[in-house]
Order: sequence, then structure tokens, then C-alpha cells
Amino acid sequence: MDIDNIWQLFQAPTLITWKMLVMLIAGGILIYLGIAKDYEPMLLIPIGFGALLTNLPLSGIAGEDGLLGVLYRIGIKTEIFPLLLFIGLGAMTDFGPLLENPKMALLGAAGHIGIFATLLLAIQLGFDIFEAGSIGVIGTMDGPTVIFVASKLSPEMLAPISVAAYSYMSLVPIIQPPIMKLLTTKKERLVRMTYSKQEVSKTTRVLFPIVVTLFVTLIAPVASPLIATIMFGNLLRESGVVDRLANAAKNEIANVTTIFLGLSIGATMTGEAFIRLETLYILLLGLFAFVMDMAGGVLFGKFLYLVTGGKFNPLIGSAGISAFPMSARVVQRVGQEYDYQNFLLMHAMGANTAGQLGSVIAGGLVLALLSGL
Amino acid sequence: MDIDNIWQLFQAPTLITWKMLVMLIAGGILIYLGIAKDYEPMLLIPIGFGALLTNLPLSGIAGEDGLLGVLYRIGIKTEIFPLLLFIGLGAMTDFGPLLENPKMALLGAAGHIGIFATLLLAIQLGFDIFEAGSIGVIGTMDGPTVIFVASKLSPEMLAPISVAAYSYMSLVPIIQPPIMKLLTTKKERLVRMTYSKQEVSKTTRVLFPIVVTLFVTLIAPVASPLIATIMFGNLLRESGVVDRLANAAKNEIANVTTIFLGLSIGATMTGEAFIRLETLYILLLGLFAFVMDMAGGVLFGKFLYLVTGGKFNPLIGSAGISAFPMSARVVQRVGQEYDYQNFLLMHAMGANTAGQLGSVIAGGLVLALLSGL
Amino acid sequence: MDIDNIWQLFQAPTLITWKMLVMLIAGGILIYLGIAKDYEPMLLIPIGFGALLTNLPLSGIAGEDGLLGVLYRIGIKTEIFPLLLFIGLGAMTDFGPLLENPKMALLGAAGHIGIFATLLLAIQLGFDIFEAGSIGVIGTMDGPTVIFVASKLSPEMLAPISVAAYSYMSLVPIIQPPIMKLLTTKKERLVRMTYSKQEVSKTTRVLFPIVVTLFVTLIAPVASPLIATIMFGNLLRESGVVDRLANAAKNEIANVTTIFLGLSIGATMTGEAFIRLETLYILLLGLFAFVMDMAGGVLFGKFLYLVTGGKFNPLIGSAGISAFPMSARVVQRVGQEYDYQNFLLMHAMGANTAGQLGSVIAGGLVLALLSGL
Amino acid sequence: MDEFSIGITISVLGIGVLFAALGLLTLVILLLSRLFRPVSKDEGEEKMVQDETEGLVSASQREKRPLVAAVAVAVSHLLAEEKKKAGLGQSLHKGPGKYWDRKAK
Amino acid sequence: MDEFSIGITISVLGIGVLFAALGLLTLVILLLSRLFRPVSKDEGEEKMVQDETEGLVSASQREKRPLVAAVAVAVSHLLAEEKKKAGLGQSLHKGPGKYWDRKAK
Amino acid sequence: MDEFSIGITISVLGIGVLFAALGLLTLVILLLSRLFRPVSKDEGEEKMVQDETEGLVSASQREKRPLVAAVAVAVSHLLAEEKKKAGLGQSLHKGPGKYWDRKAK
Ligand code: NA
Ligand code: NA
Ligand code: NA
Repeated sequence: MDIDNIWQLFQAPTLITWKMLVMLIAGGILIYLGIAKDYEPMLLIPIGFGALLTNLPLSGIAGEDGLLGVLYRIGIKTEIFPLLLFIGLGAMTDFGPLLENPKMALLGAAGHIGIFATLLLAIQLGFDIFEAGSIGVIGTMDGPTVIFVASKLSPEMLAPISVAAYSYMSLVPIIQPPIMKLLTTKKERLVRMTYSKQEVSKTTRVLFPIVVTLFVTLIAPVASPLIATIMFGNLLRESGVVDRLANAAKNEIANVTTIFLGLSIGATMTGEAFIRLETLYILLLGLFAFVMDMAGGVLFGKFLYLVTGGKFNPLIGSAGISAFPMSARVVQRVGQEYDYQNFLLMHAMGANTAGQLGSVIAGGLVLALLSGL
Repeated sequence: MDIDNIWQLFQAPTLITWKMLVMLIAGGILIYLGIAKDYEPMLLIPIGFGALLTNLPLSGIAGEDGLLGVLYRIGIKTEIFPLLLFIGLGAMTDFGPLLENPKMALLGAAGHIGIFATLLLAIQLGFDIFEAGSIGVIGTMDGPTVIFVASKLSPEMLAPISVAAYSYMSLVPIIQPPIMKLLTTKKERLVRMTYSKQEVSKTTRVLFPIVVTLFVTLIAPVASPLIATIMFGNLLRESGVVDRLANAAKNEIANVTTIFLGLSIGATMTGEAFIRLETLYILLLGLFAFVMDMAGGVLFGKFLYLVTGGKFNPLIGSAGISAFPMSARVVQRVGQEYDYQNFLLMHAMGANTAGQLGSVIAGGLVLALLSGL
Repeated sequence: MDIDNIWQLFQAPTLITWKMLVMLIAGGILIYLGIAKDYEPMLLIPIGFGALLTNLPLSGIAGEDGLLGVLYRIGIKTEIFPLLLFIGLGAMTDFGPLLENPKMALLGAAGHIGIFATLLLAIQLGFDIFEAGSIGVIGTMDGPTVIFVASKLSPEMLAPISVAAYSYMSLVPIIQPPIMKLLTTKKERLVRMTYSKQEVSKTTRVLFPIVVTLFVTLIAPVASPLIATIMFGNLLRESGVVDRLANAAKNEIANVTTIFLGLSIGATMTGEAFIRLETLYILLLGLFAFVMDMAGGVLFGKFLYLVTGGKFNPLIGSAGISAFPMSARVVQRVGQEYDYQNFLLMHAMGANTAGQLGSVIAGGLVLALLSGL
Repeated sequence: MDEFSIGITISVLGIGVLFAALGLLTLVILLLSRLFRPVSKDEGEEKMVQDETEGLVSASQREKRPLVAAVAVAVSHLLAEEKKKAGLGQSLHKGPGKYWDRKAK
Repeated sequence: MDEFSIGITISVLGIGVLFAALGLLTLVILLLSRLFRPVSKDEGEEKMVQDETEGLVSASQREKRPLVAAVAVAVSHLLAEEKKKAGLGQSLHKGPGKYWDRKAK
Repeated sequence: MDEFSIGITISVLGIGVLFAALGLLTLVILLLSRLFRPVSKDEGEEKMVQDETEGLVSASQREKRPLVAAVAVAVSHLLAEEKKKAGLGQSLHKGPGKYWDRKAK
């Protein structure tokens, strides 16, 4: 028992490093973006706060046995948190727009080509193939998918990758319009489309999540946790007989998990893990993935324009991504810039819903393909 | 790093066995019963979905380290899930009908004789005594009790036993009437009963769960988790000063646990565990337990008819089971078939509430007695 | 397999000891205080019920592998439960009264002097310094802080210390007035104070929890879990953009955690741990801490009375404790006893809010200082 | 002893203890009911609304009751004169409906 | 094989399977929609309100609708005579607002 | 050093740091308040309702306020003529009560 040690207790301020300072600022910026700019505040606030806590010297809450460490072990390492979140997301998601307009499904594939373009570019920049896969998956624009895949393929990069995903997600309305305009001609943008929605029975709505689970799990068994959880949540929703459970999934489970997930991700934002050249590359590659996704969608839209003899408006292609319903609304708005009477929204919603599904399948496929190596 | 392995990733469809196919169909049937027939949908949908996931080849979610495996380890092996569910059930249960009509308590014992009849029959059919006990406990018609007991006495039989319990539970209204009619004479069925309910003070309501916990734990300490959790939930409810906690128990805790419990039980429905002659026996024995419970109740009712000199309607005996308030309603309905002016409902509710309590005590007793061996 | 053992199953009643009986009565008293006297029922009911369960012989639920043991390992040993509760408390707490009236902050320090007085007295009575620290921390009058600190410094004393804290908490309105009157002159009590509240911007409200976290963590890193969780909850609240999360924190997380925390604390109330002379000392020392806290506050108030030339009403000093808003209301009521036109409430609310903050910082400091030894 | 005999023992014992336990419960309930007779029911109900939030909400609902009653009176008065919708009055006489008694979550 | 070639293989394969999977989904949806044509929509909606609590609340809300309508009539009648606040009538014609349709949690 | 002396040291240190910490907080709050003066309060309140669901509910509540006000006017008008319940008017002047300000969960 040595009273002299007591004075050492107050040495924490002397142990702050410049890396910590940088990360404290980074954490503050995330909180700022969440609150002032409304960029995914449900995640950026907890992530930012977790980043603050992990970058204070000797901080008891952030260590291996601190709350954040325990949450990380319980929820991220076991992958429970992203999967629980997916159960909640599934219970929130209405696949109706896709079911009513199934022709839009392929756009959900085209809107994720950026993943693979980014994967290739990342390899060229020197990342190994697993890291490159994780970085590419930022292009799913889907938080839980990104966390699930990155924590399996390159856990040491989890922090920058998930921060990139969540930060860019809100930028979709800013990134999307210039890409749409750059890649389309005015004539293409003016294409009007008739909308004939297919009535969807309750049976179809109920069978859809079951069938998708079966198919995707058979195609890519490694991806089953992602698709199965989102579809399970959706089954609870569509069954119509277990509203108590569907509500528990989309409220209690989703909210509580979001808090814990954000804090644990934030706690991985140590200076060592973050302040590296790779982080800059990751941020740039993430942006590249976003851009290429939308470009892929628009280009596929142009292909459909050609194939259908000019009956498909390529703007809709850019909605084949996961950012729902933001991305569909941008399509509607840009379409109306050129023709105020042009109503692309319902088509874009179909593509956007396909994009939600495509993002999970694409992320799962990358994981599956790289697990085979 | 071998690119050739990649092709192996898509071999899952070739690994489907006939047992998997059978179980996939079984899972689908459970979901169908839940949604279309409204048979315990809160449990049959998650169980059925869990069964689908566990019977797809290489499925990542169902393995030891997949979400379902983790949930099973966290919640079933530790017995946490059924007990949390019991806290919620206790907060939902109003023991008022029994407190107002305490003479009905013995019917809650008579309605569980089927447990022991089934235990004996199961031994005769070659099950060992622990398995026989688990199978008998299907006769509690009480999901969490069945899961708690079976996971202790015969964990390898957990899947068929709990599926039997949850599937039959909804059949009570179909099974009960013919048994009632077969075992009673018309004269017996026509007995009218006067109802004089005893007023119950709040103090009694508050002390009841405490006293029951003390007594039952002293009689069968091994059974304490079951009775203590249901009574703790009931104390939260009846105390009247912690509605926040009582609501959390019956909503948040019960709903979230139900989802996880169902998925984890479903995940035990592998072909190997299920497609065996024993499963058929278990299903038949479970049905036998249900029938014998009700028969026991009616026969005890006939005994009371004799003892009271014809003042007790034996139909009420069949309500001494756990299926609340279904079983009491069936008594009322069948009673009115023979005498439209006969109101047996309040008596039957007392017996039914006693049955809820009796089911937990009976299940606990079987566990206690077999733990002594 | 030996049938004779079966009879041993029913020996539980013969194993009751007098210590168990005493503790059963103690558990009953806690439940009674919670329900009939409304003393912190959200905690005293679960604690009391846990105490009952742990003092029944052979009780399966209370053992190492029983539900209560599992909850204790999951939530108390890892300190997760008190910290989750703090996230919820932070989301419930409005620091507005302090932000509008920051001069009151020091009263939140003065109102915790009792902690240290108690620590010294406890050492004199023969407790070792860690035990003395835990006992002193009862003076924070803050349940989660007490549990967090005691489970680190003297886990074997967790039960009596936390029971003392929760039991006395409701006695504040009874203990406070005589101390206020004893230590002040009539002239002092009649001092009127003008209230000029400082307008608080949303930015200030948002930055406050962040800045407090940074400062306190730098001053006492060991205390970071306590302050960081309460401030994180407060940030969710004040950000205004994540009401879903703030609600989840203050409802779902807080309620469910309260149930589990109470049960696990109750389960530590074994006769062995509780029926000792030390327990009596702890109860008395806890009361001493409460009294000294309020006395410290009033005396500091008298010091401010002198310094300000009679412009500060020392009654307000007694509100610098954690019991919010009880303690501030008592100040208002006692003030009005002597001058019906005297409105001290807003000042007292400021001091009371400072007391809420001061309690956590003080508890954290004790932990930090003793961790250095 | 063979398994079936053990089974018999367990069954006899189990049924016996089960009936004993529930019989005991009857006695316990009768005893509790004798010892603690119910006070006036209204008092009991009022005590049940001690949870703070609940209290606030009920309070605000109670405050609103005169308002609601007033509205009902006003409307029925007007409608009585206008006789436009004859059946409506009945629903008003029933009082403000379940909503006002609903426990806020 | 170097990493980039593997990357190419994975990308080609990934894009291929991704398009195939979503193409397959199109077919699945079309098939399901053919097999299970929607019945009358109202019926479907009614089935969705089977949760007991929800049912109760909606029922109580439905009960209140006549009351609300009556109040609206009464008030607009009074105000039409008094002509104090000209703009108010409009909001009344819109009906009782979203609140009454809100799902109770 | 004996335990009591350590206790003294810890107490002195603890009290000192505690006062210093809360004193520092005073300064921090004053500084923050200087730096970030409140903008118009209404604006602040409006920004706080950015959560989507909340937004909807408040919107519907806001829509209802004129309705409520109208009802209040109507009823007080009627009652002023009928003079049946003299005390009621007062509660109406207080406005529609806590309920309308309550945050929907
Ligand atoms: Na997505
Ligand atoms: Na039961
Ligand atoms: Na406090």
C-alpha cells in the first residue's frame, strides 16, 4: 500500500498523444455530422462518442474489460449485433415496391458493380484480397453488412471501413445527381414510363422472405446469416399474426442494438488503427465504390434503354442501391427537373427496394467467394 | 490461396439430403400452421424458420458459432430464455379467478395426471426414465416448462418434445369436447352451479406469489426457477407500484425472448434429431398426455360430483389444465350445448387458473423427482 | 439409479437455518417497504425477492448456475448492469437547472463531504481502507454508483452496502429538514434570493455532456465508466435527433436492467454475508454518510452566506445531493415554513442537479484514489 | 428396482405431492383471504396509480374529463335542437368511451 | 495466380452470380404472383389487425369518431354564426386529422 | 503510513479534487454559455423535433390545436349562457392541459 502512487492517478492529461488528439477531433466531427447535419445520427453519435472514450488515456471504460470492450466481444466478435439489427431492419422493410414491379430486380444487381470495381482497385493499391473485399463492400452502403463482412475478412480495418460506410450513406443525395446527369443524354432523361403495378397477395408477401432465404442460402451458404436475419424480420412483419414480435424486432431489438453497435464500433477507432495512410485510401476507395455503384446502375439503365427501344429511363438505374428511399426520391426529383410531368418515383422505388436486397446479397457473395480462398 | 476452391462454394444444392428436405417441409408446415391456422404463431413461426435455416447445407447461421448456435448456448443451455419468458408470463397472469374461488385448486392437480400416465407408457415403450419424464411433461401444455425440463432431462429430445407441446397446445378446443362428452352422463352435464366469489384484497394478491414461491421451493427446490420466475413476474404486476417493470417484463422481455427462444428451438430440429421412430412415439405420447390430462380432470370432476351429492358439474374438471382461457371457454360452450342457461364459465376460469399453476408445479415435480435418481 | 434418494428431495424444510429465517424476513421487509411505503419500489421489490430466493435451502434458481447466479456473473461482475442503468439515467436527466444557474455547481461538491467523513470513521471502526471507501460511497446516495464502486472495492460487502443505499434514499425527506433547521439560524433561513436564469442554447446542452466526459475522464480515468455512460445517455437526449435511442435507453434498457440488477443484488443477501456485526456498522455508517452530506451542504451554504454578505440562503446547501428532485423540494418546503413568499425552488434545483453530477464524480474519485493504492 | 417400478413410485409420489401442494394452496388462499379482507375497492384502485409517469398521464386525463363532459353536453344540446342524427345521443350518454380509461403505456 | 487475377475471377463470378440471383428473384416473384393472386384487399387488411391490443384501441378510436364528428359539426356551426375566426372552418373540413388514424403503440 | 493517515490523505485529496472539478464545471458552463448564446427559442424547439415519428405526431397535435381551441370556445360560450358549472371556465382558460404537450412515446 503506497500512498505515493496516488499522485500518478492524475497523470492522465500528460499521456495524451497527438494521435489521440486527432481521433478526439474525429470523434467530435462524427457527433457534429450526426447532430448538426443529420447524417445517420443514430449511428454517428454513438460511434463518435465511443471514439472519444477510446482516445482518452487510461480510460477505464474503453479497455478490454471495460464496458466497450465487453460489448465488442459480446456483439461484434460474435456478429450478434449486426444480425440482430438485420432482424429489426427486415421487420421495417416493405418489399412491396419490388413485388409489385419485379422487372426492376436486376437494377439491384447493377447498382452494386462498384463493389467489384473497388475490390480490384484496392488490390492494385496494395491491399491484400481480403482487405480489398472488405473495402469493396463499403459499396453495399449497408451498415450491418459492412460490419459483418469486415469483422470476418479484415477485423483490423473494421473502424475505418464502417465509419466510411456510415458517413457516405448520407451523401447519396449529393453524389447521385451529378453522376446521373453526366452519364445520360437529355433525351434519355426525358423518357416517360407507364406504371402498371402488379397486385400482390398476402401469400406472396409471406412466401417471398422464405423463398429468398432458401435460394440465397443455397447459392451462398456463408451469406446466410445476413439474408436469413433480414428475411426472418420481414416474415414476422408480413405474417400479420405476430405484430408483437415484429414490433419488438423493429423497436426494442433494433434500438438497443444500434446503441451498443455504435459504441463498440467507435471503440475500435484508436489512433493506431485509424491514423494510417490506409485509412485515407479506404475513405477514397469507399467514395469510389459509391460513385461506381451509381454509375453502374445508370449504365445498366442505358443498356435497358437501348434494349427496350427507348422505353426505359436510365435515371432509374441509379436507384438500384441500398439507400432507401433517398435514392428513389433523388431520381424523381432529377427527372422532374427536365420534365415536371414525369413520374418516375414508383419505378425508382422498385429499383431501390431491389437495391436493398441486392446490397445484402452482394455483400454476402463477396464474403462467400473470399471464404473459399 | 487456391482459386479452384471457389467453385466448391456453389456445391451447397448438391449436398441436400432427403432428411433435410423432409425437415424443410416440416419447418414450412410449422410456419403454415402459425400463420394460416393461427396455432401459437408467436412460437411456431420462429421455430419453423429456425428449422429451415438448420436444414440448409453449410448454412453459416445455424452452425455452432452461427447466430442460432450462439443463441442456443446463451439462452437454452443456461435455461435463461424459458425463465425470462416466465417472468413475462407471470406479469401477464391474473390469478384472480383462483383467488376468488380457491376450492378449484385441486382441479389443477387432477388436470395433470396425464403426465404420469404418459411417463409410465413411455417407459413401457422403451424410453429411459429421464426421456420418459420429459415426454410426460408435454402434458403440462406449457412451453417454457417443457423446454426447461427437457433441456435438463433429455436435451437430445428437446426439439420434438417442444414442437409437440407447442403444436398440440392449439388443439385443445378440438381435443377437449369429445373427451368431456365421452366421460360424462347427460345428467352430470346438466348440473348447474351457483357462483359466490370471494372478494380478494390487494394484500392477498401481493402475498400470494410470495407465499407460493416459498412453499413450492421448499417442497421441490429443483423446481424453484420455474415457480419463482412466474411468481416474481406476478408480484411485479400485483404490487401496483412498479408498472414500468411489469410492462417491461410482459412486453420487452417476453417478446424479445420469444423470438430468440423460437429460433433456437427451431435450430435443434435437424434431420438426425428429428427423423427417427422416437419422434413419432413422442408425438403420439404427447397427444396421449393431452388426452389423459383432460380425462383425469373430468374423472376427478365426477368424483367431486359424487362427493358433493351431485352439486359439482364434472365438465369443469376438464379445465384444470394450462391452456388459458381456451379451456375454460370450451367448458362454458359445451355446458351451454345441453343447457343454454348454464353458466359454468367463472367456475371453469378458477379451475383453469389452477391448471396454469398446477402445470408449473407438476413440471417442476417431475424434474425434482427425477433429479433425485 | 437409487430410488431411496427420492425421499431426500423433500428434506429442504429441515435445512432451514435461523440465518435463513432472518434473511427471509429481511427480504420480506424490503418488499414491504417497496410496496407499502413506496421506498424505491423499482429496486427494493426485486432485491427483496432475490433475497427470498437465495435464502431457501437447495433453491435451484439461486445457485452459481441458477438464473440469479448467471445474471450476477453477466451483469454485476462485468459491471454492465449499473452502467446500462446509467445510460438510461443520463437519458432521463435534464441538466438544465444547473446550466441555467452554474454558480450552484460547488454545492454538488459540498453535498458529498459525508463520503469522506464516513470513510475516515469506518477506518477507525476497523474496516480496511477499501471497505471504508465502499461504505463512504453510500453517501453518493446513488444506486448504480454504489454498486459499481462496491463491486470493485469490496465485492463481499456488496449486499449490505447497496441495500443501505437504496433503503436510505427514500428517507431523504425525513432526514433533511431537522439537519437544515439544526444548523441554520432563523435569519439565515429567511434570506430571499433573486433568480436570474441564464438562457441555455441547444449547443451548450449538447456540448455539456461531451465536455464533462472529457474533463472527468482526464481527471479520474478509472471513473470514466460512470461519468461516460450517464453523459452518453444525456447526449442521446439532448442531441434531439435520436429520440428513438434516447427512449430505448430510458425505457427498455433502464427497465430491463433494473429488474435484473435488483434480482442479482438480492441474490447476494445470504445469511453469511449479511448477518454480521459489520452489517450493523454499515447501516449506521450509511446513515452517518447521509447526515454528513446534508450537514456539509448546509455548512457550505453558511459559508456562502458569509462570503456574499447574507445574500445566500444556506438551506439551499442541503440540496447538493443526488436525491433529485426530492431534496430540492424539501428546501422549498422548509423555506416556506418560515416565509411563505420565499421561492428557493429554482436555486435548489440547480444545487440538486449539481448534486446528481457531484455524486457520480465523487464516487468515481473514491474509486480512482483507492485504485492507486 | 426396474425402471417401470421406479416410474410407478415417481408417479404415485408425484401425483400425491401435486395434489398435496394444490390442496395446501387452497388453504393458504383461504387463510390469506381471512386475514386480509378487501378494503373499499376504489381505494385499492387509486393506490395502483403510484407510478410517476402513469400518475401524470392519468392526472392530465382526469383534468380533461370535465372538458370532455362539457363537449358532450354541448354537442348533445346542439344536436337535440337540430335533430340531425338521432342515434348519436345514445353513444354520448355512454360517456367518453374506452379511450379515456385506457392506461397510457 | 496473382492476387489481381484472383480479384478478376471473383469480380466476374460475383457480378455474374449477383445478376443471376436477382434475375432468379424476378422469376420467383412472377411465379409467386401467378400462383397466389390477391383476394379482395379489404379482407387482407382486416386480417392484419389480429393483435388483441391493437384491436381494442382501434375499436375505441372507431367509437370516438362519431363524437369527434359531432364536435366538429357543433363547433363549425357555432363559429359560422359568430364568424370570429374565418380560417378555422377549413381545417375542420379536412376531418379530425392524422391523430385518429395513428396506430397506438 | 497507517490506514487512517492514508484515509486522511485520500479525503483531503478527494474533497479538493471534487471541489476543483465542480468549480471547473462552473467555468466550463459559463464559457459554453458565452460562446453559444441561445438563438430564438422557437427555432430551437423546432429543431428538436427532427425524429420522423415524433415529427408526425407533433404535426398532428399541432393540427388539432385549433380544433381544441374551437371546442373550448364553443363550450365556454354555451356554458356561459347556461351557467351550469361556474368553475369550469377557469380550467378552459388555462388551455388544453398537459396532455397536448406530452411527448408521444
Ligand atoms: Na441494404
Ligand atoms: Na402453464
Ligand atoms: Na446521482
